[in-house]
Amino acid sequence: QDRLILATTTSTENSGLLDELIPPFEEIFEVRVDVVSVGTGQAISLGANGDADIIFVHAREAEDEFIEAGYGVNRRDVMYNDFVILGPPNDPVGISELESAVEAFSAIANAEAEFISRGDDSGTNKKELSIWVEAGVDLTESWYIEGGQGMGASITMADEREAYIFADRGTFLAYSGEIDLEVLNSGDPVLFNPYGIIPVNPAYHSHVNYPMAMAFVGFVTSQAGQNIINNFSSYGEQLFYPDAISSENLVD
Amino acid sequence: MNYYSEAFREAFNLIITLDRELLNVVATSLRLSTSSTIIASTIAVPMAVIIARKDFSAKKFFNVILNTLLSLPTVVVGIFVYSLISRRGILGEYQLLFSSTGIIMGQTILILPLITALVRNTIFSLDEKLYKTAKSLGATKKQQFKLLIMEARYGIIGAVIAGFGRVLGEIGISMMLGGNIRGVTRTMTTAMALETNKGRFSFALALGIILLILSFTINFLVYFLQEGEHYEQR
Amino acid sequence: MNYYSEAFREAFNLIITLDRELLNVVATSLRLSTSSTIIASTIAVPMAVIIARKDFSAKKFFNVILNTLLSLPTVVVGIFVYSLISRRGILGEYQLLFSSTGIIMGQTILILPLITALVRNTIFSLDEKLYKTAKSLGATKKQQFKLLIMEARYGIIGAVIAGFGRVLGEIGISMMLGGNIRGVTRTMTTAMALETNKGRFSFALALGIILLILSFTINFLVYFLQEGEHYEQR
Amino acid sequence: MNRGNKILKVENIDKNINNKQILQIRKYSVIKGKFNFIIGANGSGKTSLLNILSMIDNDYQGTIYYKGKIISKKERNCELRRRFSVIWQEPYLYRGNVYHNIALPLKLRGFNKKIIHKKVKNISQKIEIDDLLEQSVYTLSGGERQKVSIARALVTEPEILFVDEATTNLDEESINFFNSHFADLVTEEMTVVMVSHDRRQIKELADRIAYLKKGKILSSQAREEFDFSQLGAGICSSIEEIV
Amino acid sequence: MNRGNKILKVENIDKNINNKQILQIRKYSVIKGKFNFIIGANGSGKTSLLNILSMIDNDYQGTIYYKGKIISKKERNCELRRRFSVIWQEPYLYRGNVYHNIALPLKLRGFNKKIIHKKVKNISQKIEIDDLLEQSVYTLSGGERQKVSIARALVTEPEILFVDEATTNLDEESINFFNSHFADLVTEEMTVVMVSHDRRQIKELADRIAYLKKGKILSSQAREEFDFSQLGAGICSSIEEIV
Ligand SMILES: Nc1ncnc2c1ncn2[C@@H]1O[C@H](COP(=O)(O)OP(=O)(O)OP(=O)(O)O)[C@@H](O)[C@H]1O
Ligand SMILES: Nc1ncnc2c1ncn2[C@@H]1O[C@H](COP(=O)(O)OP(=O)(O)OP(=O)(O)O)[C@@H](O)[C@H]1O
Ligand SMILES: [Mg+2]
Ligand SMILES: [Mg+2]
Repeated sequence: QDRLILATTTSTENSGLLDELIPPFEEIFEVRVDVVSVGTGQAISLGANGDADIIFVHAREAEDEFIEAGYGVNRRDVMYNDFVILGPPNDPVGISELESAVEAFSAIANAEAEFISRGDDSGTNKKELSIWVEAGVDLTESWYIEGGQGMGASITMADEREAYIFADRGTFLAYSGEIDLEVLNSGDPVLFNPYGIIPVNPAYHSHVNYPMAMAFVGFVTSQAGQNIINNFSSYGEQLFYPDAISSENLVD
Repeated sequence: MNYYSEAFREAFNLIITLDRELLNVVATSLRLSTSSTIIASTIAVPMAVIIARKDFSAKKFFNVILNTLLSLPTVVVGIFVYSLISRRGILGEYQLLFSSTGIIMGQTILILPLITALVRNTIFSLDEKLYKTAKSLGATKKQQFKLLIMEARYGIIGAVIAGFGRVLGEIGISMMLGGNIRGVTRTMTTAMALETNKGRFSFALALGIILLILSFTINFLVYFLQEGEHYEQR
Repeated sequence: MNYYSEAFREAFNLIITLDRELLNVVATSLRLSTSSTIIASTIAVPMAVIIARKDFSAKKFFNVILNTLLSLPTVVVGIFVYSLISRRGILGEYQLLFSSTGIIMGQTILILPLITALVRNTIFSLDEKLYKTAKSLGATKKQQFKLLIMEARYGIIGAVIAGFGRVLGEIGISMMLGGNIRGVTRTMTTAMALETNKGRFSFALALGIILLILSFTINFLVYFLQEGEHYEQR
Repeated sequence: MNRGNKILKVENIDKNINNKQILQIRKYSVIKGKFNFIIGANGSGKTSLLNILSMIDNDYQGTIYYKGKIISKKERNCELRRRFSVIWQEPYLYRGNVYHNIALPLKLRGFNKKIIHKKVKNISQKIEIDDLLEQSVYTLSGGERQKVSIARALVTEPEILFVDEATTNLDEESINFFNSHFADLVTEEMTVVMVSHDRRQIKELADRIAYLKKGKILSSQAREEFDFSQLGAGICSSIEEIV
Repeated sequence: MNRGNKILKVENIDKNINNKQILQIRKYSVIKGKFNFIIGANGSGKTSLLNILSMIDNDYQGTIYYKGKIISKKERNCELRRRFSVIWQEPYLYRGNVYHNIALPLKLRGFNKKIIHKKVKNISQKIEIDDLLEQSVYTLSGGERQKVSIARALVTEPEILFVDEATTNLDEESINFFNSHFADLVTEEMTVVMVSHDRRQIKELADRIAYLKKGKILSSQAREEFDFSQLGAGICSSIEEIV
């Protein structure tokens, strides 16, 4: 049987979306998709080393570097969701009143309220850092805690310490049953979180299963694939928004 | 926070419904741990005998190295084996990454020092007269080795159990080299790590409970096999 | 793929520049591993003596449990201690989560069975005549214990080294209970895991190399202390 | 013999292991300042009896008296045992050198280093093992091991010395030396309880002889009353069971 | 004595451990079908010599002949050793019961179960330990252990039997038994090399006596020529060094 190795980030796998998306593909193409979910950087390295046939991540800059270095070809946008700023329900800093993410971050810094960062160079972490840069905040103070763990563990840590945290909505929803933290700030366009899919370049790694990788790209960006994404919900909320085809082409 | 009652209920449920995925994961765990323990023991026991009995100049150094390797982190073993079996590694063409073989390689390397060191300690503590006696009874080289193993058997079994326990409970290597692929390389521990990541602590604990029950059963069987020969008398 | 030359260069760089963050991480690792090894050994050695020497009805059962606990996965220990020291746990008010104390608790639990089982095996293999002789030499209960420990010392040192190696190379517990917080609870192994996640394998390997150098140095010192008493003669 | 002479006495001893009867003794006394020999065939229970008398083994039915006083299980502690020394049939030597082994019982009794040094030197010169003091015990010959264990037992100058075939492995000269040395020691009020198969030793040293058979004491007599011819004829000839 | 009689011969043996001279022997021969005794003080090197003669210890300078042929280091293998048996001064018994221990050398030689059973039964009845066959070796008395090790050595019917103080720990009856038993065996062409301190044993059994002192052979004579009085006077009296 044909085998396709998909390297992706933990948050993608943990959301449960892949459990919906992959089985129909496997059936149509008679292929087994092996999902390896690791840190963003590790997923990209696996692709670069030719250990995966295709990568599915959300770290736009790193993705571009990956393609520029010749490791990947034919990147397609698949979907997006959004990042959110979580905090304790009583919101001591009052960021829920603020419009933009940058304002919220500045307020947290001014109040020196505890903030947990993943500090792991993941897509989420990179996005968070870019917002801090925009807010012009010095991150060497003790209220800024660099945890160096995955999203889930970081959310748990923030919950334990009643701190603020920058997270992706999918993981937050997965954890919402266990924690007190709430979404306090969201909706700013800067919090847009696009996911891309990139087959590994067969010119660079001749052994990769490029045909099946392209088939998978085709599938997830097809009407059928995009519909699955559109209809996927977790904890009663839609998690991802397909953006490979225009919304009028989606069927309900 | 009552993980425990929930965890035990969940574990109980999984067991009585003979959850297919659970069975699969358990089978994978057992298969991998057993294979790597057997391979590692096969290499470690003769190696331990040589280290304990032969006089060679680098012996002291070798012993210190051996003790050092007891602190080998799973990540290091993981990266090491990864660099060998990755597509760009020297064994790349054999496609061992994200397969059972890859995990077994890593786990074998992980416990090789542990089993060797423990067996070495056991052999060190045996009575010196044993060797003269074996020779005088007319044992061939091979039989001398066998007699030595028989005399050290409780220590060796203990070492093997420690090694087995180590790989059964190990996560880093299975994760990195196996990729935690559902239905293929997902083990009890990587499944646990995944559930923990998802924030499903009680489900992860349930898996942990099942793992310990499994391990208990195996140890109980081993113990019974020993019992036949009056374990306590010594 | 040449991680190795890169890793060695990186390790070398880190060491000669005495990278401040590295020093911090190394210090944390050593402090934690040493503390948990000392605490675990202090509990494990007397426990092992009791298990090996006393006759109690649940002894067989206890021995099987002990062997079972050798396969305790770090995640299970992590979740267990987490549930105790989390804000909502019974020890929640002491704020032990994401602190050194939390990690030490977890690591102690992890190696308690290992050290106990190994010391028990050593004591099992000692000559029965030892006990009669100690009594007849006029030793008090405490002195009998001390004499026993002295006779078993190489086995005990071996067990403690194995335990130390286990916690020094352990990741799961440090990660889960310490949170891998930079400058606070980041250890060599959690730093390694982080670098691996980032895909920076050679940097992770560099840390691994430093960890092994460190462990080698410690074992070398221990070996030298033993040497004074003719380790090889037995 | 009068009551005060019995430094140790056991009554109604019953010892069984796994339903096998090891000892069954109605009465046996150790006389102060004398050589109390215990003889009997292999496996007759001599070592087991010594274990009980020296208060090492407390896992039996029966009563033990020391200087006329019943000693309860609790009282059989190290304070009492420090008045005794035992030379075991197969000596266990502690990891380390000969000096360490001979000094050990003194260290346990808390003597200071100087005194220990003097006493160890003294006894090891007497027993002619002073040139072995630094040697590791694992390299000793059979007789040397035995001598070390003898020195270790004598160095504390015990009130009662228990000896289980101490001259095993010794050469003739050493045996002669010990036989006379023991006699010397006894004049200094030492009581000796000795298991032996060596007829010459029995004849030369024994004040009293107890004859053990299959866990029972068949006779316990002064040497003058003991019929040595029964030993020559094979140790288990026709003596009436006296207990 | 003619050349053919020397079943084993060593020449120019030099054995040192850590610069300490253990043995220095110019010449020593074992005569076929005889009782070759080796005597000497404790630590004189008797056990060390036995280790060399029985080809267990090959770590020395010098030459060893078996039936007139030089045996190189490589040839001192198990095939040759299977013609020998050794009864060690301190017997090592293997974990398990008595039967297992006596059967072990036969198992190693690949005998089938039935024959092993018969031979073990036979020898253990002779040595009167047949009621101990199922007992774990850790529960045996000192003499019982020794008897098991004797049975284990005799069960293979060796060509040469090496004995290092075998009657240590044995009671008088057992010693008598063995002394006569050994004599029986020798008539069946068995050669015995025996270390002993027991003068009666020497007098009763010895055909030849070699006298070892501080690693050197002082004399090696037929019993008739041996002056027993020197032993009584303390073993190290004035004999000229003959080598
Ligand atoms: N490794 C060693 N280092 C130093 N001395 C040693 C070593 N091994 C043996 N010896 C010494 O060699 C000598 C000879 O030992 P051996 O066992 O042959 O004596 P033996 O004649 O059998 O004495 P015994 O009658 O007491 O059994 C002894 O003095 C012993 O201490
Ligand atoms: N745990 C046990 N199970 C069965 N039998 C035992 C056990 N322990 C001791 N015995 C038996 O008890 C008997 C007495 O042993 P003991 O050591 O007292 O004999 P002994 O008179 O000292 O003999 P020896 O002269 O051979 O040293 C022996 O027959 C021995 O086999
Ligand atoms: Mg005895
Ligand atoms: Mg000897």
